[in-house]
Amino acid sequence: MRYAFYLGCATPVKALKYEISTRNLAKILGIELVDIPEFSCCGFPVKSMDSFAALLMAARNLAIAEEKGMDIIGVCTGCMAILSEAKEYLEDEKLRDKVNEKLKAIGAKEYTGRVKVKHFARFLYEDYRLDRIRDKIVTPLASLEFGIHYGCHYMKPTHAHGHFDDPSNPFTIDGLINITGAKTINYPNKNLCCGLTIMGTAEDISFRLAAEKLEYLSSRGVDAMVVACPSCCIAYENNQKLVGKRVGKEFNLPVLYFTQVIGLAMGLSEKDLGFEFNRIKADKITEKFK
Amino acid sequence: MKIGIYLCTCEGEIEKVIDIDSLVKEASGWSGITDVHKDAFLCSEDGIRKIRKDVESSGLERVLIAACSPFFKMEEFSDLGLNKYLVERVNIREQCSRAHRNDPENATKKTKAMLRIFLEKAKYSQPLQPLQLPSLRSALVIGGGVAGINASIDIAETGNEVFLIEKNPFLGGKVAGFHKYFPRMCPPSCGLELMFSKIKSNPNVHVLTSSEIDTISGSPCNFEIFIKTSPRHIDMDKCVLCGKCLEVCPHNAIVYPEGFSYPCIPAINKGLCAVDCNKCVAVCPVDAIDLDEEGKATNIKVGAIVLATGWEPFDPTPLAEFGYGRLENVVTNIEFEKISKEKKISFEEPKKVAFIQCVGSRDERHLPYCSDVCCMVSIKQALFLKEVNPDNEVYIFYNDIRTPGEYEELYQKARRRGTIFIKGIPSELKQDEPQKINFSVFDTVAGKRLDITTDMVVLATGIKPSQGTIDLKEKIGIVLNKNNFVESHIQCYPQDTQRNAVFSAGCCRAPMDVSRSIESAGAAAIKTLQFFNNCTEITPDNPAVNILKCDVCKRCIEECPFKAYSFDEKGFPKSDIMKCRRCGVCMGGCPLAAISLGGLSIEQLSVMLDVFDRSYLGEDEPLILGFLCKNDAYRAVDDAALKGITYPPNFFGIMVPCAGAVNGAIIAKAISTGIDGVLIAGCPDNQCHYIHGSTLAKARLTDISNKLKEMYLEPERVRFISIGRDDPEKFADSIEEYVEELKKMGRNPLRL
Amino acid sequence: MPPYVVKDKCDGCKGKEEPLCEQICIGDLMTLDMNTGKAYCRSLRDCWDCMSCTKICPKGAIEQRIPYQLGYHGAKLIPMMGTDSITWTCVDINGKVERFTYRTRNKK
Amino acid sequence: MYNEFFDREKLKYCYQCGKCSSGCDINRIDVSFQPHRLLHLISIGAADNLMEDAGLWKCTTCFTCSERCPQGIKVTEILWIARTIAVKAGHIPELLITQKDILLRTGRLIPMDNKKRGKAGLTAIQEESSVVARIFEIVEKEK
Repeated sequence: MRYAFYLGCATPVKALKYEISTRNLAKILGIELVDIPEFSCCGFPVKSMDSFAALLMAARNLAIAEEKGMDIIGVCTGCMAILSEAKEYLEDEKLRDKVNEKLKAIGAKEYTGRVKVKHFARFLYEDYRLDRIRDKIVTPLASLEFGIHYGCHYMKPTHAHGHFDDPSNPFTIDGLINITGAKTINYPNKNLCCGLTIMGTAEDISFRLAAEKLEYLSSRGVDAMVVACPSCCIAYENNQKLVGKRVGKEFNLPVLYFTQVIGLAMGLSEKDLGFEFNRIKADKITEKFK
Repeated sequence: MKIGIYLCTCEGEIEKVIDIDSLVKEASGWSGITDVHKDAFLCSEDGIRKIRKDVESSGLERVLIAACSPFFKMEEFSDLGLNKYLVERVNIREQCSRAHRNDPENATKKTKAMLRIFLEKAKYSQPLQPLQLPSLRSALVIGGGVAGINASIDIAETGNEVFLIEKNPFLGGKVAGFHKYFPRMCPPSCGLELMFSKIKSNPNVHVLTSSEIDTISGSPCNFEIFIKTSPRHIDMDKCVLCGKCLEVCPHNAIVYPEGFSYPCIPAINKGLCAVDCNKCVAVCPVDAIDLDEEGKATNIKVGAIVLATGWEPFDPTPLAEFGYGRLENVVTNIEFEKISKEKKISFEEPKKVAFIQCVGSRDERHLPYCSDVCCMVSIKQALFLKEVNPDNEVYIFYNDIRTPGEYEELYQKARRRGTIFIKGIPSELKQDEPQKINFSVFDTVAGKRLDITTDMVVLATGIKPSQGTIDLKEKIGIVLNKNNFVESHIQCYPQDTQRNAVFSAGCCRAPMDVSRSIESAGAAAIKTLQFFNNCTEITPDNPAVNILKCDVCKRCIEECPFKAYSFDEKGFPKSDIMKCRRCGVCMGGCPLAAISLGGLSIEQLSVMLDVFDRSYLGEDEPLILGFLCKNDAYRAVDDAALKGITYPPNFFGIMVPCAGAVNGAIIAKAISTGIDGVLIAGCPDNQCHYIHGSTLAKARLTDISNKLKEMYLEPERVRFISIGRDDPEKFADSIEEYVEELKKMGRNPLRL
Repeated sequence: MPPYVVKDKCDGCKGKEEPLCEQICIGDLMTLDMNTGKAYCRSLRDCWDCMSCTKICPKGAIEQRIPYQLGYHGAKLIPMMGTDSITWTCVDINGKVERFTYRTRNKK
Repeated sequence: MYNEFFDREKLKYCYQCGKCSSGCDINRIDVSFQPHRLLHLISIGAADNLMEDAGLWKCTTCFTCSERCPQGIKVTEILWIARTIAVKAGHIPELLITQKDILLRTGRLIPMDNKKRGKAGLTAIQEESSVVARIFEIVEKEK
């Protein structure tokens, strides 16, 4: 099981706990994540400036993975959506020829359409399969209750992602967390966007979006929010104080990555899961399972 | 062979342009010509009498009428005392005198060339006798819903036998479960009861419930049908409807009839039974239950088939945002009918109910069409709620409210009773507290967002074609459209399917409400009766396969748009005279040119080319041979003449039933014997009367064009154009253009 | 030089059993590839260049070059079948084109 | 260049049911942002002002509208294209200018911090600085 590990831009700088926990979780699950230094930005930020440039950037990353003969596993939902969308666009042969011509000009290899792109959570759910994860659980997290935030780009646009999850009623990450013994709640604004993408252009709306979910989950008294994307984590954890200030409330809701939760159930240490980097300390959780 | 040529001057009109006298002189010298006659008014009584007299006295074997287009005066020239297939019409008015009114000299030359080739064609025509093939005066009606029942009654009450088959144990279909019909809001029991009593009392109707079609063989007029009937397990004659079996059955296996059902006898669904339960057998006071009863096979013969296979409600589960099946109190409109009929929920306590329209309908991913009835259904249900208690709050969220014709009245009524109509479709339904549904919707008229909490949401789901229709597709060979409704020529022959003697009634053709279903059932019944009457005499001009040439490649079987071909007893393909619609697509496709239509054989086309004077306009003038499809192009050419549009005399048109009827060997012969350009003119895209005739013609021409390229000839020497029958300008323009192009290309090097 | 089937043009004679080229071939060399639904020559060296398959193919999908004894490489012979006529186009090695039309003994 | 993505034909399918705006969380917070209106204005060719409209930059690209559109219109994609047109016309938000700058310099949206990574025990990652610059160069040349 060797996969090209697509980190993206945010994870290696802003979400070290995500990277650390993913690498260590993969290690005990026996999944080899290979670092590819040639990978660049997926193209998401460029999409608002020039669609074709964005497509070229995505295609270049796909071509690199294809050349190495590995499918892509990523941890950022935004990157995965952009790469999957690009894959869908490039099913059109005419467009693919045109893109390949340009790729050649920048010295990249040709993209033929073979490489598969999957988010780590989707990979665990679809390919690794729940029963194999269950076998590796050593400390069931029975007493915990989480609210899961999927992140819009995790399963949308569904046509690009091959309809693997239901955007109105998502279930895959719930499945992964339930396997650890922890409970997950179904809550009304489960599908709400974190709003991070417009933080720079419409900050007020962005913060209000984040506040809604934080308010609800705080009032429900869940142990933590579970996320699967560095951007969502920035919106809910890094900005938690700011958001609180904006709506006149003080939040103290830990935000964990799904990899941290699964790793905890598999007996990985706090350090191996990067809990030290959690800004809202999750001591209540970690102490229980020391 | 004695041949007479009759040239009409059309009261001098034709003669104004064409030198008829010189033609009479010239033609008299041709071999085999008995008489050449000029008449001022050939279609008058005198004219016809003259021809009939000549046929009788001189024993003419072929007659050429050189006059107007064959689409005029068809009646007058159909009975000249000679088999009508031996009379050849030469269209010298539309195609010569009118089309080239400014060029009398060339018009006369073209007329002469035309007479010459049609004379040759006439020499090779065969007399054909109409066949007597009376239809069985019995029909099979598939589907016992409201359409099927009405079609059956209509056919039976005109004295014909009807077999009505239904796959469920009872007749009545979907509407039997409804609360009320619109627009008059009467309960379905009322109408159905009357229909059932008509069926019961009419000995012409044979009802087969719990039955399905096994196989269909034979052809129109004489179909043979095998029907499988599943056992009912209850003896219809003995049962007294005491209901005891229903009480004791632990497995819900008794399908019990409603008060007005027909037949009003329960059925047992043995699939749900437990082995050795036998409780119902024990309790039955009249000993009517036989759990070992076996299914039956019935074999019937009918002349025609009426499809009334109906519809199925769309299942909204895939539209997960509406939470159907996940949220409480989100129901479909069909379920709401049941709720209101059985009073499962009382609406006497005021409630807030929201209807969401177009759930699944007008949706690319589900039902791309408008389901026709849902607006009316929601309005009907809204009126019901307002009637039970005017304080019920009713919202209808819509895209467009469609209440055509007089249904508008109900829409107005619903508005006046206080139903709130909001243009805007909610995107997601949520359940914040039990039994309540809340959602937010953008009112596009108000430009405002509304947050709404209701007690119930009714999803107005649409109509989708039934599985039964799809299952029958292969068995009958009917064509379904892209949405799986029965395909028909929707404007002119809505009730006809694309197979002869198979008609459609009700929702299997398109979504429709009860009243339109009954209308369409009546229309299908009339079509069936027409068929019974018309098929006593059948025109014999269906294509015949020359078995000396046929190699059994089966291309005709594959390409026939009406699946009319099967193998005869010797193993050669043979067209079914009843299924065939005489398009000639088989004739055009046969690689060995072994198939000929009754009135236009390959041999005739071939000899016509032999005698065709390639330089009738002079050595350097290009020559275009056109094959014109009967339904569109030929009419357009006639129309050009009528409107005074002229085109170069270099064009020469022959009528074919369909563009797809022109064989490649004929085109090859035309090109290789020196004709400069061959033009096939067919219907505009997707309007071919024979489904894919013009598509095939285009594909075949591409093959020939490729071959010409290989031969270092100009591939543009063959060409396909689409001409609508109302577009003579386009025709004239393309001919002019083509003549110019051919002049540039130069003479066909194969012209001698 | 054996026949060459142009895959884009061949439609396997739609019947999916025995295409016309298979029926006409005196050497029983042409047959249908059941996987692709296209005709092919199963033994190239046994072909006598009689061109029956080229003539009968309704799609004009079979090409044939003249064997070197007659016209050298690059020379081509293309038949076009009318109802009762055949037109041969000869292209010699220098690209010179000649065409001949003959009556055949086919009934019209 | 955007023509390849801009499904103009598809845009005409919109029958203004408003489902996109109903489900839009941005619309819930700021009612001036109305996807259905945006589609209508683009399709009737009256979107000139829209390109200057800051509303364009309020969308989080959450794809909810695209998912639920009964006509299968990729609403988010169209909005993205509208943004590129606005950018071409010179209506560029501050943020984008900064982002482009960083991208051209480092090939990434967020500059690498290998010191921090080292402290956390993670291996260093080199910035692929020239790639994005070259891609932009090629795309510019095409115009």
